[in-house]
Amino acid sequence: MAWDRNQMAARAALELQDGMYVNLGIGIPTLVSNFIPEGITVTLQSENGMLGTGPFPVEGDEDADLINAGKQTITELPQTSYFDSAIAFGMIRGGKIAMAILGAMEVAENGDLANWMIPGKLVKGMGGAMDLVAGVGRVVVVMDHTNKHGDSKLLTACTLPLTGKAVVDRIITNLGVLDVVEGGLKIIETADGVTEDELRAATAATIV
Amino acid sequence: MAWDRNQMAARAALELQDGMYVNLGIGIPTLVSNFIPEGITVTLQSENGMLGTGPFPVEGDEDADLINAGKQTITELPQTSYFDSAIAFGMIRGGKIAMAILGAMEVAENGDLANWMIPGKLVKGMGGAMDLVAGVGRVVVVMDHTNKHGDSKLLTACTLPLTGKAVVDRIITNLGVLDVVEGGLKIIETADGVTEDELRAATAATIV
Amino acid sequence: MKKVYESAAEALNDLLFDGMFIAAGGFGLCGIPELLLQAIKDNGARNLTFASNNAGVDDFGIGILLQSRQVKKMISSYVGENAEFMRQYLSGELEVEFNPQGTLAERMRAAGCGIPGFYTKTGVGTVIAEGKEHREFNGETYILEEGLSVDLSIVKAWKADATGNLMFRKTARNFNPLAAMCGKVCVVEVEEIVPTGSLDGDHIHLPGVYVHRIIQGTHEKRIEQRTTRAAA
Amino acid sequence: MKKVYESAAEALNDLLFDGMFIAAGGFGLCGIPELLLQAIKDNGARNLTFASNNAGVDDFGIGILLQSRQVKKMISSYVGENAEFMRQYLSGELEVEFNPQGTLAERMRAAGCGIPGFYTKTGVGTVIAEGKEHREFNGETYILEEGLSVDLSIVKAWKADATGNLMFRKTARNFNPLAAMCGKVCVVEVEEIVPTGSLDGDHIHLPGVYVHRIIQGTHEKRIEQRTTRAAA
Repeated sequence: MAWDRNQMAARAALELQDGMYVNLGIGIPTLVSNFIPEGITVTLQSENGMLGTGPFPVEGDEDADLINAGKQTITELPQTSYFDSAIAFGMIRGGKIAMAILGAMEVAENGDLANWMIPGKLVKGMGGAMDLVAGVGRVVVVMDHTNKHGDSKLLTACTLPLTGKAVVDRIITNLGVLDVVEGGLKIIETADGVTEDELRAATAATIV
Repeated sequence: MAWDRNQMAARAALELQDGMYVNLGIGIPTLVSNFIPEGITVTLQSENGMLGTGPFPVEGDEDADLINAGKQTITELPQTSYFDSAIAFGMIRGGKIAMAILGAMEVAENGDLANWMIPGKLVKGMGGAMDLVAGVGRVVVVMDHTNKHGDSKLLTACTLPLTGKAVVDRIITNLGVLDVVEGGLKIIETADGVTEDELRAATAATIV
Repeated sequence: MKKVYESAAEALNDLLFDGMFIAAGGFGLCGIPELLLQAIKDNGARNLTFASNNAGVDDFGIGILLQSRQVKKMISSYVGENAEFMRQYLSGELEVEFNPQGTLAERMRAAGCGIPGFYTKTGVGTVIAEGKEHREFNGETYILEEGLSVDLSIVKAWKADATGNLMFRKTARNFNPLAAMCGKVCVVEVEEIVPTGSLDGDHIHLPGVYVHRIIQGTHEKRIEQRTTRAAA
Repeated sequence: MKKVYESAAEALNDLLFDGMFIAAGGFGLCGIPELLLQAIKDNGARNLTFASNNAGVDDFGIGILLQSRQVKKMISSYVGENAEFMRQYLSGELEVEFNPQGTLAERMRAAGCGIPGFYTKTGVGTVIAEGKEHREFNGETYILEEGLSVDLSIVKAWKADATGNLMFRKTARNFNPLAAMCGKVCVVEVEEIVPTGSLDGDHIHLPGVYVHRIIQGTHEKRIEQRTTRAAA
């Protein structure tokens, strides 16, 4: 047993606090917006120039001028504002966005993050990921605990080129939640039906 | 005989070319807008955040939210746009403003300009003058040729703290027009009834 | 997350402390946070440093805090309209750091955008450049200027919604969005709080993420130089 | 000073030359200068370098210039949607310089604002930082990034007046104002040229001083990822 994608997103949504401005990455992080706890208002930033992203449009309401950073058609909300990319990243780099929830290929026990390239494979570019991890107040990674070969994605040191150095605060995987602390990773909780021993066994990084 | 303030402003207005974006300083430069030649459209920038400044309002139409850089109430024109001070000076520093017409205390023969402070006297600050002379495409100074003691304001070297180093392109005084060139100042024309000898005699800077 | 406060005092009092660093919007008396300045005077916080393009006049704007001797230092570009300022400055009671106006504006924006330093041509060869790093780019000399981060931003806008989205009006925009960006906390006074959703997202000058507290009030909006022409 | 031109070809042809450096607005296919890109293809100018956040798709946006082999180098942040791009990149026919998205945006703005270099935390400790000056401010490490000046800016806006004042629409703004700032010459395509005076000066996103030539045209505005939800 472990968490599925929706359960991971629901767990990540518990990181949200009332009034927060948050940037959600592509993939599982996008699902987080479906699980925002009752009574909490968060404003989602899209780094292509929008604060206050709304849900996908109903068919027929798609607007070519209104997309998110994943290039998907979306809608606006009453509080939505638009701005250029320099301001979008100014607010990211300037620490005005409280949190980013992102996917990853690898996370190291010192908080290093790799999520933009695999040498020898197709390189598509880092997009806004390097700016986000360097600038936002808190970086939460949501990813599977192991890769498709069963190897841990939580490592003593990243093997892939970095997106940012010592930038990750918390990791939420299908097996549980870990924080980056002095000396390694600390288990915060385990997923439903996962024991701490199982989580340790699946983790290559130092657990303190 | 020599030019009066309005004649100096009229002469300075001949520097304007169709389509130019221009910043006018306080004093005689402000008068230049009264002499814009027929058939020429220039857009005046005010560095407090406005492109396309209009004339003073008629009484009763003053708007506290609509002033120029001299803090005078003004009006807008059909093409007027507003922006913040970072953009106002971004377009100045970035060379988007073709010309500034400014007053001066002293100009040196290498183009050094002093117009913001007299040591030991009241210091009011440089305002936007340093940004303007550093950033715009062409700097034209309009000033009296001599100070109230009759001493030349065109010098071999400035005695006052500089606003900018080697920034002045042309000087228009009550006695004539001079350009900053290799080796000194070059007489372009003399004012009505002023001889070249009179202009030379009134000038401490090297004339080449 | 409530951003709307009842009064300038309520919005400011728990934020103020002696010796703090405040950025204020406005150009001359145009677009100055007049209600928040009055609340700072009423609060009595002392030894304040202000980053503000100007210093108001004797009895309006930052001038009222000079009269009450609450200001230790000004970072400004032009301060010519204030006799009390000049008296304190010349007597050494008030510290002044002059910044070129565009440098001051860009330093505020830079700090708000996570840029700790940038190069500019402005001031090269003048006293402004003394002690600053000089560097060549493409054969031209530039100096390094640093971002200007402050404890508190005080800002005047025209309209806000309850989420903090702001619109400014005409040349009252000036330094206000930049002052808003560079503070740890930003408090804004507006002429009108409008219902969320009534501002077009394309017309918003400053997104709500920069704004922490908002008050609505009545503004004197004093005119510094009333100039008119004869009616046609 | 006439800024309005009849066609993309008329607006561009005397400006284009082989080997030139062009900045283009747009994010994905949203807000791209599609008519100007087509005119560059028709013109045939070669060995072009483009600064653009993305590279279009195979048959739209900058993709059409990749197919015609007119592009020598791309400065971009994300180029994942273009098979021909990948083929040319992997075969070494196309040079690519990756910039973090926020760094690319700020480099364009900086150049337009007379700032030849600025410091940022983005990319510290990554390949992006290699060879760049590192510097500490307040105990944190930053790298120096340089302004990005180009020969020509091509931009898509929503509305313009004849003096070049621009309004953008929703997220089609993105890189467009920044691309406009960093070019020696800026050519803009819009959906509608409106009478001068019909745009509120407070709603103008980019003042006309940045805009040299304008054309009006019909835009396909292709959607890259059409996503919808079930009607309620």
